[in-house]
Amino acid sequence: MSGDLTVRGLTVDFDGFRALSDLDFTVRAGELRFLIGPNGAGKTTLVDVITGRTKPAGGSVRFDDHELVGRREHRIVRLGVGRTFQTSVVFEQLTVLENLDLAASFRRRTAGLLRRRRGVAAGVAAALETTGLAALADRPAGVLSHGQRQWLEIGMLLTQRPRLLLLDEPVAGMSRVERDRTGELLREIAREHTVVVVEHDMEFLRRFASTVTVLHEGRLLCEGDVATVRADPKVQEVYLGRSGEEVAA
Amino acid sequence: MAVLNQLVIGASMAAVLLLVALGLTFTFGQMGVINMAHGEFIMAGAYTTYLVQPVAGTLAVPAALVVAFVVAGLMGLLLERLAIRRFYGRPLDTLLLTFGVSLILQQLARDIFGAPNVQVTAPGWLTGGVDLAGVRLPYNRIFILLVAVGCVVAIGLYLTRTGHGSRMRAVMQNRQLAAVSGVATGRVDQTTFFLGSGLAGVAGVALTLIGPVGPNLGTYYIVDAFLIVVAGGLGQLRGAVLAALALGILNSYVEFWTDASLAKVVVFMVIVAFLQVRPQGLFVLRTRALS
Amino acid sequence: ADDPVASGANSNTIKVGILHSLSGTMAISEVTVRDAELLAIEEINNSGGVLGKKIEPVVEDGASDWPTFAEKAQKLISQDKVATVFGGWTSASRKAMLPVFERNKALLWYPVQYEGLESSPYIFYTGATTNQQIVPALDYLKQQGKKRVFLVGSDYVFPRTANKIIKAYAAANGMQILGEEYTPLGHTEYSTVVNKLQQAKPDAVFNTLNGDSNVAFFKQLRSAGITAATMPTVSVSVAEEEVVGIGPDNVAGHLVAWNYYQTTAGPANDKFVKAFKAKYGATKVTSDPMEAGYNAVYLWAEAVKKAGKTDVEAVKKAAGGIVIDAPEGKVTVDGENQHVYKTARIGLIQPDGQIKEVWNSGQPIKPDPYLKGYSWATGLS
Amino acid sequence: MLAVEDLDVAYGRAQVLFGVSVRARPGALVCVMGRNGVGKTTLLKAIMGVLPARAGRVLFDGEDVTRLPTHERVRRGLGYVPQGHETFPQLTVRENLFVTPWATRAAVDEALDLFPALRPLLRRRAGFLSGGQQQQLAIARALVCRPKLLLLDEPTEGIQPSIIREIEQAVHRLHTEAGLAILLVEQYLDLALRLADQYVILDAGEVVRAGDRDDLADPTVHHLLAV
Amino acid sequence: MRARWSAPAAYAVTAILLLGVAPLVLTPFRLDLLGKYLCYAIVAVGIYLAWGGGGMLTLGQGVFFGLGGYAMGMHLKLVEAGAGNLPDFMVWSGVERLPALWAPFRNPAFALAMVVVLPTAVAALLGLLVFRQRVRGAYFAVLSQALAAAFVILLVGQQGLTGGTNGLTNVQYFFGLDLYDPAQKRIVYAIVALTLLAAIALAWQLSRSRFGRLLVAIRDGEDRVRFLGYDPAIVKTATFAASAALAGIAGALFVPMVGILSPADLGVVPSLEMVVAVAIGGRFSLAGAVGGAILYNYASTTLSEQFPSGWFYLLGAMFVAVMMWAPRGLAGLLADAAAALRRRSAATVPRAKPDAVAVPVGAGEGS
Ligand SMILES: Nc1ncnc2c1ncn2[C@@H]1O[C@H](COP(=O)(O)OP(=O)(O)OP(=O)(O)O)[C@@H](O)[C@H]1O
Ligand SMILES: Nc1ncnc2c1ncn2[C@@H]1O[C@H](COP(=O)(O)OP(=O)(O)OP(=O)(O)O)[C@@H](O)[C@H]1O
Ligand SMILES: NC(N)=O
Ligand SMILES: [Mg+2]
Ligand SMILES: [Mg+2]
Repeated sequence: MSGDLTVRGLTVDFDGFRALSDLDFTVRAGELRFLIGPNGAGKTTLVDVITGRTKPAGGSVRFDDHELVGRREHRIVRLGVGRTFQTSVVFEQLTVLENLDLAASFRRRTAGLLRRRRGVAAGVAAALETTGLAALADRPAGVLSHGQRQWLEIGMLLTQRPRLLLLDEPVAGMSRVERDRTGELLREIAREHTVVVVEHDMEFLRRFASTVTVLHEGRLLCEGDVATVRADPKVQEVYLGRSGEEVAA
Repeated sequence: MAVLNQLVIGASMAAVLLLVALGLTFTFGQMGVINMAHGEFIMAGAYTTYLVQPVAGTLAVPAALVVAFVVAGLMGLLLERLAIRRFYGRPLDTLLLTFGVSLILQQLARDIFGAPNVQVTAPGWLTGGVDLAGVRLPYNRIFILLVAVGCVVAIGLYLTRTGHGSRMRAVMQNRQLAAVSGVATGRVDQTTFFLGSGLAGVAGVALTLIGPVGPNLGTYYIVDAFLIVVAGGLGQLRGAVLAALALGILNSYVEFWTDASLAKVVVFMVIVAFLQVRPQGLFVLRTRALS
Repeated sequence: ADDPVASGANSNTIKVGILHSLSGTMAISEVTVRDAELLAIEEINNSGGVLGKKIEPVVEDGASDWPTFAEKAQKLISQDKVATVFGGWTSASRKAMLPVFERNKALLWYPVQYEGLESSPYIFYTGATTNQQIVPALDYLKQQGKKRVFLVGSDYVFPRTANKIIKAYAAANGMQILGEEYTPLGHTEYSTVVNKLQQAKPDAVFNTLNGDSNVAFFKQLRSAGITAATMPTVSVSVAEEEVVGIGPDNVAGHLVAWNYYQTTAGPANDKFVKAFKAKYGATKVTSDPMEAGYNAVYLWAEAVKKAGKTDVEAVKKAAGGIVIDAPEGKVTVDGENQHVYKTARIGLIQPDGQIKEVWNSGQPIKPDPYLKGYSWATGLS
Repeated sequence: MLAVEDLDVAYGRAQVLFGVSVRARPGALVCVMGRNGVGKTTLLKAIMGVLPARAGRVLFDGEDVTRLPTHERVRRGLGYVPQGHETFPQLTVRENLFVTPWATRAAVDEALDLFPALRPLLRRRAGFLSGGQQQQLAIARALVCRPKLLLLDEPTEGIQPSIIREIEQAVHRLHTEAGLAILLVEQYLDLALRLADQYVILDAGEVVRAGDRDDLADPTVHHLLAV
Repeated sequence: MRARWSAPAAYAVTAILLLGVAPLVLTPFRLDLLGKYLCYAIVAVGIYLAWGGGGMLTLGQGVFFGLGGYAMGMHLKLVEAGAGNLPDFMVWSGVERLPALWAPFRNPAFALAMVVVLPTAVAALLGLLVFRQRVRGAYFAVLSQALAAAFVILLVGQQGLTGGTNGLTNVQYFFGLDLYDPAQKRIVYAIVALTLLAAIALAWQLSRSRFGRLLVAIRDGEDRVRFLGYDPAIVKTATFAASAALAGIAGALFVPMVGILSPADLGVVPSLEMVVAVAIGGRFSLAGAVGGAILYNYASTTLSEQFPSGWFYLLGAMFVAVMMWAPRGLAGLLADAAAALRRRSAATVPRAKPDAVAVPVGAGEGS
């Protein structure tokens, strides 16, 4: 029960195109790790492999001493690995509350599933609170705006109490204030969970990240604290643009 | 020898299957409309041949190919305008809607042409056949094969080589985005449906050479037609061709060794088994997006 | 519980049910039988009706669905309180209706040739049973020296039973059955069957295909280069109606076995054909099942007249021995098994779509649904 | 150039925009701002005719386009990049760019010059691209229509910083050099500040503030954008 | 308050109508017909679960209906034939020894078990094969339709075993009840009605449970559900199997109710009709599905009686009209009307900001 995420020699091929090549990547239990890299670097692909969506051509992914490669998606979730998606997907026909409740209920036994929901579970209520969606609890999720969906998705993830969270661009499309709120939330979560965040927002990174891993063309470009990474000329070259500082300012 | 014959027979069965399914690569494959009235458009093509016959004489069949394409196409166009256009993105609803349309069209044919089959005879130049190493390949089968190949080539070019073809696919994948890209989505829908339905009409003409021309004609082919499209992979022309070929040959051999009833059952089971290996049909269009 | 006479007695019409498939696969065949039955009713009404009352047809659609036949039969009996029902085509529809008529002690007139082995007290069978159609056809083949026969049929009870009888006959008569192929109803792809025929090279094909399949079968037979000269077929479900659909070019020269053709000579038939064309159009043809349906109405009317009432038991009793001058010739009801005496006829399909009689049994054959009079048939049931 | 007058928009029974008026002068860059869910996207969709206006008018180049179908508006020069990197997933990148009926090789080339990263991907299916690549494609696709007014809904979402810079420069160039009018929804305030001539702030479906860029420094504006 | 009681009240009224009123006011012939409609209503409950709930458009319910029906029919035919005798159709099909497949069906417990087990097992097998491979939507619809086609061909082709096209006809006794006696037949009707009521209650509970929500979620976004830790294949298979079981039970009851079971009722078109009936009533509403099945079958009986040769026009026009103007079925239409009424009475409330919420298309009254 180490709680570490260990990726070794991971290679992903798409019809001859190599999205990840021989990637090694480790996240220790309890860490809050940021994952950045140019568009197409393979960040989402990495998350996809960890969560069972994409089958790698080779390599291994271990979490908590379980090999994840070859397991089906829901099994991996049951091992305590949760994720959000770059384009948020919520169940449009269910209400916000039902979305959260469903996410929270996956460990219930069949009998529990066959019963009606009575009241609101504590975890669900908390998630409604945290995400600021309490007022919208009984609306179908289909009516949410882009940003609201993002929140709901994070909320759903929280109710699942995963030990490892993988967030793919959680603050994209959020206003600055909301980014800050999300950041605070992340910090809090990271106290008890292992979190990997894929993000492009350097400002956000600067404020909330400690360790950052940079991917480029399916390989590890560099790893370190925010300052180190930002100062790295290779990172500036491929990712930030020569005057990266300016953008993030 | 007889066993070898079956290969040729399988291929010619495949041509028929392909022809009845081709229109569906548009209406079902591209537009996502489960058009149960497709069979009745085939029927309309067959009746067109019947009507053209006294006028066009020995050239009835080629003339009918053109007329039937237009007639069935227009029927499709009308259906699209009056009803289908409200149903894009809801394939299962179109199924029920068009089932109703198919009942109406069948009854209409019964009332217009009478319940019994009508007579369409192949012109002289389509009777007879060539002998290939002891196998006789009837001219009308060759003709059907040629029509099928011609349609496949034309569709293939249309889909991949014309702007209209890719716009049609664009509309199906993201209607709204197509509209904001300047595509007149309604117009594209109409054209697509016209083409798909028109192809059903063409199939109907071909079928008059080998089968009955009556109000029930469409019902005999509709299930097979959809199966071909599914086995081939939705909207995949190559897939439909290969699936038709595979199922035609499989069917011909199973029927040869057992009987026609069992052949149909076996073909179904093979398709289910096949979908274990290739769940989305022979040729898959995947994307990374979540459904 | 329901007395069919009750309603008829105090009104001035007699209701009868007409129950055929007007929709679905079987409509192709059954609609024309309905037309013939309606013609007979019209003729009888024009000449004064029965018992001084007009016959009022109540038409229902069996929709090519057997349980629907049962349901509509029940409806005709208990809601409409009809005096009798004329209806059905497929054996399946008859089997579905049979218990309804027996349970309600009501009467059905069934107009189509069928596989025999049945004799319900509440059904009159005006089409041929096997010894009036299939057996004579086999006799004819044997007489022509066709010893090696291939069986092709639709996959349902009539062809399967017919073929069982044919095989028994063949075994006893030195004929050889080279093969037996069944295809689903509505099947339209016959290349494989044709290939098998080409391999087997029989002297003749005995064809029990039904409906649309015949069109496909004959078109594909012809385009494979098989003609009546090289491999004649004898069909028992191909009548004038079907010949039109197949296209006479494709079947000319092949044989059929029936009890009636549009060309059958005689004043009764001239009148029937003329009346039918006058009512339904000059291009319409008449056929055996139509004629059997037409006869059924007349036979029932005669029985009612004889009984003096429409009561089922009385009509049943009166029907035995009734003779009419039908288009096919003299037709007599066998009071015992409620079938009719019919003349068997082998016909040759002409290029104009008509069928020319090439042989007949000389006189009406006594119906023998269980083939009790044929020693070779003892094992059949 | 563009005048939105008293626009009401609803999703079925739920009204989302209430009497919204927005104007953009030719060549102006108007930034639409507001918290999540206030109706920014809804506004753009209504301008494009993707959503029907329940009341009010949309004028473009002096013409009332409120009743025109979407593609006609595009033809008249309204271009639109929807939120959330939308593409035609099963078409190749090249096909995506050529969907517009009047797309020319030159227009496509120009768009690709703006996003050179797309060039090696031309034969790849759009659905397989990374999020950022899809977003770049989405912008390129809109430019191929040769719009006179471009509506951009959060175009920098999911884009790496260096490309964001390029987009910023591109937008700036389109705006200043080509004289393209632009309606921009953008969450990066600083970026908006650098680009915009004018701004509109929405709250709960109503315009609560509109004005010139210089006002944006006003702390009350920040207040409106917060919480 | 009103909403809380309206469902149980409607249920009670339905029960009274079916069990109390109908047997009193209908002639035996019409009661039999109603019994038949109720059998289809049981199928409709299953379709509501699978299609309305889980988005699985199953065009092969006739298969499961048939499996249940044949299991029951075989038993009844054997009992009727009596020990040592063959069922009637075997006699005229020339079968001489009882096929091994038939023998165990002499045992009533076995036959009753098979009524449920056969359809459930076939559905579970197909479901697992198909859903695990993520075949769905139109694919699944077409496959299930092909299943119906294949099933009927198989039935028809095995005449000695199944009665072929004729099917099993002339069923006269049902566990000691004489089906020819209208009084005893009424008991069969009551059994059918009670079964339907039980099925409705079950489906009601299921659709309001978390499981029901899960189904909706799967319909909405199957892939996403995996990442919540559920296996959609299992959930869908279970639902599909449940709907098959209901169809099987309905088929089993159909046999004594109608007295005949034939492949003509199990093929592509009848299976489609089962679904169409649900669509007409409203597939997102249990009441709609059940009402639709009864209404549709009633309409086709009446239409075909009134217009024997043109009723297909009317039937076809009915499908078209419903899909065009009431895509959520009659239930949706009613719900909209009710909502409109409610709104009118509340119209005095001033502008309600983004408060009243539109339901996305297709969500409907899905409980
Ligand atoms: N199924 C696929 N087939 C082909 N190429 C693919 C497939 N999936 C991903 N790719 C390619 O793999 C590369 C990595 O994609 P990925 O989505 O992992 O990038 P990313 O780092 O998440 O980028 P972004 O920040 O833009 O989201 C991209 O070039 C993409 O086009
Ligand atoms: N399809 C819909 N049906 C009903 N209501 C909707 C629908 N789409 C959006 N809404 C509602 O309309 C309001 C405005 O949504 P819109 O998408 O325009 O917001 P936005 O300002 O673009 O937000 P974001 O910054 O999150 O993208 C939101 O409150 C949302 O809940
Ligand atoms: N009786 C017949 N032909 O089915
Ligand atoms: Mg990504
Ligand atoms: Mg938005």
